[in-house]
Amino acid sequence: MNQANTPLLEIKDLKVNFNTYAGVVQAVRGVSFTMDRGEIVAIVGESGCGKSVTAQTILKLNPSPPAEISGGSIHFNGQCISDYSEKQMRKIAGNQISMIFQDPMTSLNPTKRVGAQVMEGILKHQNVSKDEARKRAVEMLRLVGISNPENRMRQYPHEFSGGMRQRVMIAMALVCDPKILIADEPTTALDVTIQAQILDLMMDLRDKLGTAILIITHDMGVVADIADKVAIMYAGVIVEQGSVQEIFYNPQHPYTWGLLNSIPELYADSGRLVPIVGTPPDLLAPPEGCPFWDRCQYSMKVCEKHFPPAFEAGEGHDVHCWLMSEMAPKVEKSFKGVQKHVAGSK
Amino acid sequence: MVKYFIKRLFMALLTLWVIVTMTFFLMHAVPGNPFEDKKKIPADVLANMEAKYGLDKPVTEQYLIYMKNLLQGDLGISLKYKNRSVNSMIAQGFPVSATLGLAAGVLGISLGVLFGILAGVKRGKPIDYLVIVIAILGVSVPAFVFASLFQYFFAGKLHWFPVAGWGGLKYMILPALALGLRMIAYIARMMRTSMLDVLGQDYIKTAKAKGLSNMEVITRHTIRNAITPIITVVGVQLASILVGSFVIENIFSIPGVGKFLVDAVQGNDYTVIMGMTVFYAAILVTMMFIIDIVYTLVDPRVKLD
Amino acid sequence: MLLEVNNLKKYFDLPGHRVLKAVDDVSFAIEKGETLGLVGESGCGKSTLGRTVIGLYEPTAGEIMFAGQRIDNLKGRERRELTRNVQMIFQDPYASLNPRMTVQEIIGEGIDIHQLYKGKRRQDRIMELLSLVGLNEEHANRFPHEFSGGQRQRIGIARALAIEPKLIICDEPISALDVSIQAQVVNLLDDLQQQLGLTYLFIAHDISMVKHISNRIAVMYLGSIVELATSEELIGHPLHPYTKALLSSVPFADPVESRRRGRIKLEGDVPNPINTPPGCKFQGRCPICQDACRQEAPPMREVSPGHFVSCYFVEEG
Amino acid sequence: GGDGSTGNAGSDQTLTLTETAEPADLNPLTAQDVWSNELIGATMEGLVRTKENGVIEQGSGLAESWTVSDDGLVYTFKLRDAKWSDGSAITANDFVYAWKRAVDPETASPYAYLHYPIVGAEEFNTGEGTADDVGVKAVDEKTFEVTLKTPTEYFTDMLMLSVFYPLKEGILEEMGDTYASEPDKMIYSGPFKIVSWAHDQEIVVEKNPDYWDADAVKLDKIVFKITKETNTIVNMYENGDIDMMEVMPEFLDNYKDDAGFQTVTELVTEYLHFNLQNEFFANVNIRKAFGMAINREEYVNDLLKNGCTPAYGFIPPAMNGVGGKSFRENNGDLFTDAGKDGGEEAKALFEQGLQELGKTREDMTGLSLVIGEGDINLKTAQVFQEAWKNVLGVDVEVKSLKFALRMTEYEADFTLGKEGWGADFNDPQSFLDLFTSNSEYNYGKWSNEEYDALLKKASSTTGDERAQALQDAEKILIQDAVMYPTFFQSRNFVHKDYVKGHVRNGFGLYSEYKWTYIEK
Amino acid sequence: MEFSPELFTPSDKSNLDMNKIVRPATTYWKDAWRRLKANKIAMASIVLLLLILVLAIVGPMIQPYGYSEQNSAMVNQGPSAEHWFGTDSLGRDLFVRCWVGARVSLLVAFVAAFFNMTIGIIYGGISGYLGGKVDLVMMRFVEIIYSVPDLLWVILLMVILGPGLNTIIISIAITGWGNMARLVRGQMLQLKQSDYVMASKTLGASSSRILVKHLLPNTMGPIIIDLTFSIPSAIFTEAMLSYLGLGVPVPLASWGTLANEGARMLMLEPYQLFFPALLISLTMLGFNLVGDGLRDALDPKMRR
Ligand SMILES: Nc1ncnc2c1ncn2[C@@H]1O[C@H](COP(=O)(O)OP(=O)(O)OP(=O)(O)O)[C@@H](O)[C@H]1O
Ligand SMILES: Nc1ncnc2c1ncn2[C@@H]1O[C@H](COP(=O)(O)OP(=O)(O)OP(=O)(O)O)[C@@H](O)[C@H]1O
Ligand SMILES: [Mg+2]
Ligand SMILES: [Mg+2]
Repeated sequence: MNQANTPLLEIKDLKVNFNTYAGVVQAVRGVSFTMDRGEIVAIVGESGCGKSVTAQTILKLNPSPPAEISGGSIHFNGQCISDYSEKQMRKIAGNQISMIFQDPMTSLNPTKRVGAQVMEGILKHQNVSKDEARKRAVEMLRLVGISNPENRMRQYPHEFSGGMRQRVMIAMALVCDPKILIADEPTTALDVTIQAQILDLMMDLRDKLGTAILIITHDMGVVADIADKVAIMYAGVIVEQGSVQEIFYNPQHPYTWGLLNSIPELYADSGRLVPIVGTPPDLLAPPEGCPFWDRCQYSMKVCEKHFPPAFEAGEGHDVHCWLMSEMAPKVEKSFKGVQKHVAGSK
Repeated sequence: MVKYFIKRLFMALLTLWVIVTMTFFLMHAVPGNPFEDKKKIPADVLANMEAKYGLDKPVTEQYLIYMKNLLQGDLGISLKYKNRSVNSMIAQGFPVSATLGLAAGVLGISLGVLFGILAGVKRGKPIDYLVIVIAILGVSVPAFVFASLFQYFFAGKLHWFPVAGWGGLKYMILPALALGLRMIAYIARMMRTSMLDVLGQDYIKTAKAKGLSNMEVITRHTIRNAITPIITVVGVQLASILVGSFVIENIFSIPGVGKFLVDAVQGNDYTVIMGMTVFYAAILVTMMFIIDIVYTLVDPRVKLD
Repeated sequence: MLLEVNNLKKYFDLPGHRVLKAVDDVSFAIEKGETLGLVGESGCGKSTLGRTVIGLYEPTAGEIMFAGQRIDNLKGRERRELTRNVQMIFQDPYASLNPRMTVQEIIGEGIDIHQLYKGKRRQDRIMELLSLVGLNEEHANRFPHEFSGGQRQRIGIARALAIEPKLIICDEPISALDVSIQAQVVNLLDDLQQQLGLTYLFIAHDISMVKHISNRIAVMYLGSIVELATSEELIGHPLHPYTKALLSSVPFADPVESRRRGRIKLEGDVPNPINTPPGCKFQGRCPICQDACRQEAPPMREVSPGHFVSCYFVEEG
Repeated sequence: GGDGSTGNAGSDQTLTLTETAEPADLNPLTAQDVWSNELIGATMEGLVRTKENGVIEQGSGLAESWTVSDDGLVYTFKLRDAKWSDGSAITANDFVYAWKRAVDPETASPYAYLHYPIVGAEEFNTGEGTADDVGVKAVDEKTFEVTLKTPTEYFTDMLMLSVFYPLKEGILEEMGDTYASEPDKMIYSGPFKIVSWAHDQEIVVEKNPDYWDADAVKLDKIVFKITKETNTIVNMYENGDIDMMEVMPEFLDNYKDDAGFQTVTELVTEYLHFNLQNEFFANVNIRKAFGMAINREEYVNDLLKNGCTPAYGFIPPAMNGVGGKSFRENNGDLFTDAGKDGGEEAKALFEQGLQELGKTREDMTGLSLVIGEGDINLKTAQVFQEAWKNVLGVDVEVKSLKFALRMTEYEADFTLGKEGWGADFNDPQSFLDLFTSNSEYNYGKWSNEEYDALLKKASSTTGDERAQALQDAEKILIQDAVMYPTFFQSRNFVHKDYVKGHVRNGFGLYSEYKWTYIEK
Repeated sequence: MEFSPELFTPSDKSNLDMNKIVRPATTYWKDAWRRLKANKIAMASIVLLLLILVLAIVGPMIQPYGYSEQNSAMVNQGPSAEHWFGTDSLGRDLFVRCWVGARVSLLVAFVAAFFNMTIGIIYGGISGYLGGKVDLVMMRFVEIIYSVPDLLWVILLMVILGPGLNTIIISIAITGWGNMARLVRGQMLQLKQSDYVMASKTLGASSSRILVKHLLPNTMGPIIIDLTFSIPSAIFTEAMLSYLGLGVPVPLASWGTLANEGARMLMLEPYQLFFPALLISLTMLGFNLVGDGLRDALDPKMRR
């Protein structure tokens, strides 16, 4: 089954809806991407565009009801796991695929000792004794850089700092040597120095254990730092994806341009910032066409009614934008190019 | 910890003192004397009786005497039940009331929590509605109605349980149920809300992401966190249930302390009124203290002091 | 100087006779029309500093001067008068808007308190403010939760502007926003400064943004300012080891450059502000820490004109 | 406590029943409540005791016989050979001791005043005399002599009351405050002795083998369960947990045809009374109108349905009169009410009264009826309220208050009140004394010299002369409409048909277990 | 491709803003009412409560009997065409008495709840808002009020004010507000730290303004829930007082007194308990559901 050419994780045209009082929220509206062993894939996009829902759907973590997978499939190691029952899914969750969440403050159970929380996954999935599990947990905590892990195991989450808590989360996620780690905004709650430590740690682990990592963020800097592949998401769809170089040096979608443009430069005078005007569409009634059209300065009549197909902009670089069509007029792209960061006089 | 304990104790004693003082003077403001319950007693005879129990002295002096005895742990002798000290009344009645109260409390808490959990987990399913109905029934039907109905059907008609009395488990079930029903209702409702709250927390997702089954998630990660907010409520309710229910004890003729206060208030039995008030306040204060300790046990984030 | 803060301290008393030194001996000044950026990691006392300046917290020690007048001990009417001149924009635009008030009521609150306008004039003023921050009349009757993050922050800004202040303390006004929205807000603040001649104390931990908007930047660590200089100077010639580490950790959106540069790795975690050891507060994580640092905290000194740093071992003189 | 075995009703010679409250005080000298008295009656004995037929005879109690001096002042009791439950003999000294303790101010007995006819008793009790001057003495071990101030016809009747019982000499000193607090802190003289007492729960008595008439006592054991709620008691009776119970009015229909049903007429009259200090109720016609507007037959028989008897006179029918007839028979019905004429007379009297006062019906505001607590009282109040509204067209507010608060209300200014009076002993004077000018129970402050004189006369005379004086006094009371009787109280009981020989009395010892037995 | 070149011309966004639904001018309360109206269960419950209220007003007039009118020939009759709920032991019509009782019980409930609310909110609000020592002392006081048995208060008030409806209401009000005060205080302690309160302070708002405009509206949720509990508890307390003979003066009835009388007759005439108990339960049900609906309605976040 484990043919070398099947991707480790393949998501095809995934659609997820939430049935709420107000109506059906189409949170994910056809997302496709693949991930290989040891690859770091980043999903970027503004808040509410469906990044977390996509990630959580992989492990069936969205509460159902209201969540409902209304289309598409997810293949893990060639197996279609989107049809798995919750029970079957639990065998994979934490074992083959594990996940860490955005907020380390709230993602750890405040009333359980840290050690017990880390050991829980091992005891669940691996047929080992409690002592063995404890040993592994201690090792893992040490690996993620928690000093004196034996004592720390006995403490409660509130006795840890934010950075340490996030490391505990990572330890918890990695303790069963998963094939895939899904990290949903793992550093947003942390400040840059700690963020750097965590990112380093994740790369280290990828190098040592060959874990594939799906990282969700909206910080383009983090993406540039760590990702191999990038997917830009907007209003429930991936509007552009490609290798990190392609995305940063050859972006094709106006939304990607907007994202990159709005970041001020540290080592140069960025002049007046260029924000993306307007607000994203309401996913209760998403537009038929390109969801970005009303905020896009290049939008054409076709964008209003027709969602653009994938246009290839380079190897593995897909763009959903009518500007890529041969019929579209050539436009002056407002992308000023990746900032040249030169660290001062150092 | 020790320091906290001492501070707490001091506060409690201060509170108790104010309560005792207030009650003492309030009580003496109520007209009538404890001896003339059904018949007038000739003035001379009454004077003898008042002299015997020190009621002829000025109220402030009576207060000082009372406080002195109280400090020695002596709650005095009932004015109606001659030869019965309030201490012994409590010593005899409280274990009974407390046993029943505890039974009702255990019933109320365990069923309430259980129903709350079920409703929270099976939100929107039939069992959820069932719990809501129970909760509403429990708070909308007076306890004496339930008590009378239970007695009539389960004891009177079906003979499953004794009608009334005390001694052994079979005597305890009906009154405990009648007493606990309101608590079941109240706790189930609170627990449900709390469950829904906790189930929406991020760490529940974390637990699921680890591959824990639903059952494991609920038992290991949900209940303990959901229970914290209801501890305070439970504590106060438990305190009031422990000191006995006048209505339930009457209906099932249970020899608890529940009726003492009502009887005493109606009969102006000063010492019993005082004794029961002090006792109740002490239980309440103790309960609050216990709650605080339980709190720290359940939620490691909470520290005493 | 519009605002002068001298040796300001704000300690919180915690249970068990512990003291949390959230702001520990901080001094700085801001000129009229200037923007002073304040950066530092989460929990280092930036908000506390801002809140103490505006009078939400009573300072433990030190003095605060506004337009030459001491304001740290104002009470009642005087304090209310001061609020007309000094305003604040909060970090979390959602939490800082009362969920049960319409936008109109929120923006109108300051106008009502200071009885600036009544009736029709009040209404007009609210609409004017809304359009100033790029919202329209239709938004006036909505509730905060019906807005996007950027729009909410605009409401917060309109509220602060309603009473025409001279100084605005921006307490991380963009941290809670999405990148694509952050620029909108920063531009707005920029424009307002041009139009109205406002002065900002701009608190954030996104150094790129702070650098973009500020004239000068102060770097805070565990309650103290460790370095203060003009933006270009600070970014170009960081001196304090913490500032250096901070700058080196800022990720930037260029995969090649970003991965190529060397990062200064700090060991250890941010220490607990409750029991800080004597000496330099950065000692536990500092790569160049020496014995002297553990004895006494290094004083603030001016290493080059306008560039202050508190470290014994900075390379430049 | 009860492990259920005691619920095995009717087996052998065990009787199980309920009492509504814990006995408050088992000291015979100070006991006040009915239930304490009943238990004391079962375990102690005085000079006299009722026989199986409910009458008091010489020789039925600890006194084998007694003689009265010609002037009616000196009573000499000859005691029988009887023993305390500790085996020691009951002697005249025990009586002297107990009676002196009864009037000792230190004892603070609420019934000490019943001893006041005895020489020196009142003086000692009020602190003006000494114990030595009290007119009781032990002539010898078995002869007990009492000297009265004035001849008192009902003196021997009073001896049934526990405040006249003997106590083993010195026992109160010996046991101090703990006397009668637990079963083993008492020494018994009666047919039974208490063997266990679980407070607020259950009291068990067993036959006292040392009782002088132990052969007559058939019951081995009586279990009293303390239960207050009517429904609970009925459930227990129906379940066979208990052998007898009092039947509350609402259950009367269910049991009135049972073989074991029993109605006991008590020496209790319920009556309406007025505040004569009130401007309206100072008028006799107004008072009459209020008293006669009530249809007593309907009130008692159709609405209360409690088995009581409508009252048209103050003294209850159970009270003895002269000539082998009851007092009631001798004095007849003293008034009529709305039951006879639909309230026409009451209406007329009311109009007349108003005219005399120069007032109208509308002026009569703020009327209130002060009444006790409990179901019967509340019902009564509502029936009266409705009657006065329908017949007289006036609204009366009801104040249902406990005793102490009623007394406060009477001392302030009230308009109408309803009280009940139960005699302590079988003599009309115990009723009629209530309304003398200086009586504490004369709440309406009525004062009539003729009435006072008649009662004074009754205190010092005997026989027909006395009877006539009392009958005349009752007539005055009604003519002057000082009070209006409403009903004579009876209580209803039922027992299982295997319970035999149980005697219930209308006063004194209400329930006599000495003769009771089980026959299955 | 089937796309015409015309489609690839710039789109026209000039009327984009016009598509936005313009929300009619509204106030917080108007909006809350609109949301409440949309809640079917809550509306049904309001209708139920209104029905009970209307029947409490007109119910006694539907039947030709007075609530105190006795009929010695018709005592303890079960439900029938003449007497829909049957008659009581004095032959009075229970239908009429139940609705007269409704007046009393609802009055007691409303007035007591009103006092609970006002005293509780003001007291708890002040205590929580001022915090510190004031809070400490004020909360100890609540504890003390709490610990002195309610019954003692009631009896004392009975003595001072005399028995009657007013006394019952006042005593329920006096003994009932502790819970509300504690609840409001807890909320205040939490809310006063919130950013929007800080924001209001920086605008120079006075304490009273902050309390009234910011803190109280945001405490409404828990307040309403507590209120829906305090209404039944007031009705019960009244019933309990009736049980002890301290209830409303006869011949007036309340659901409490009717239920007590009914309970006494439970074994003989169960309908006498059934009807008052049913009415109490329906009312509670109504209040609970309306409370839930109201809480949702008062929360603008539930707005869509
Ligand atoms: N339980 C839910 N019920 C209804 N709608 C939901 C639910 N969870 C998510 N959504 C909706 O789905 C959409 C996508 O949410 P998602 O959490 O994936 O966003 P995100 O991209 O992760 O944003 P962020 O960066 O803020 O985390 C949002 O519009 C959100 O409102
Ligand atoms: N009211 C308070 N009582 C006690 N401690 C407080 C209080 N407010 C803040 N603190 C503490 O003071 C320290 C500084 O907090 P502050 O909010 O000023 O940090 P910050 O720099 O604004 O952080 P962030 O970037 O997360 O907003 C923190 O340790 C915080 O826990
Ligand atoms: Mg997310
Ligand atoms: Mg902050």
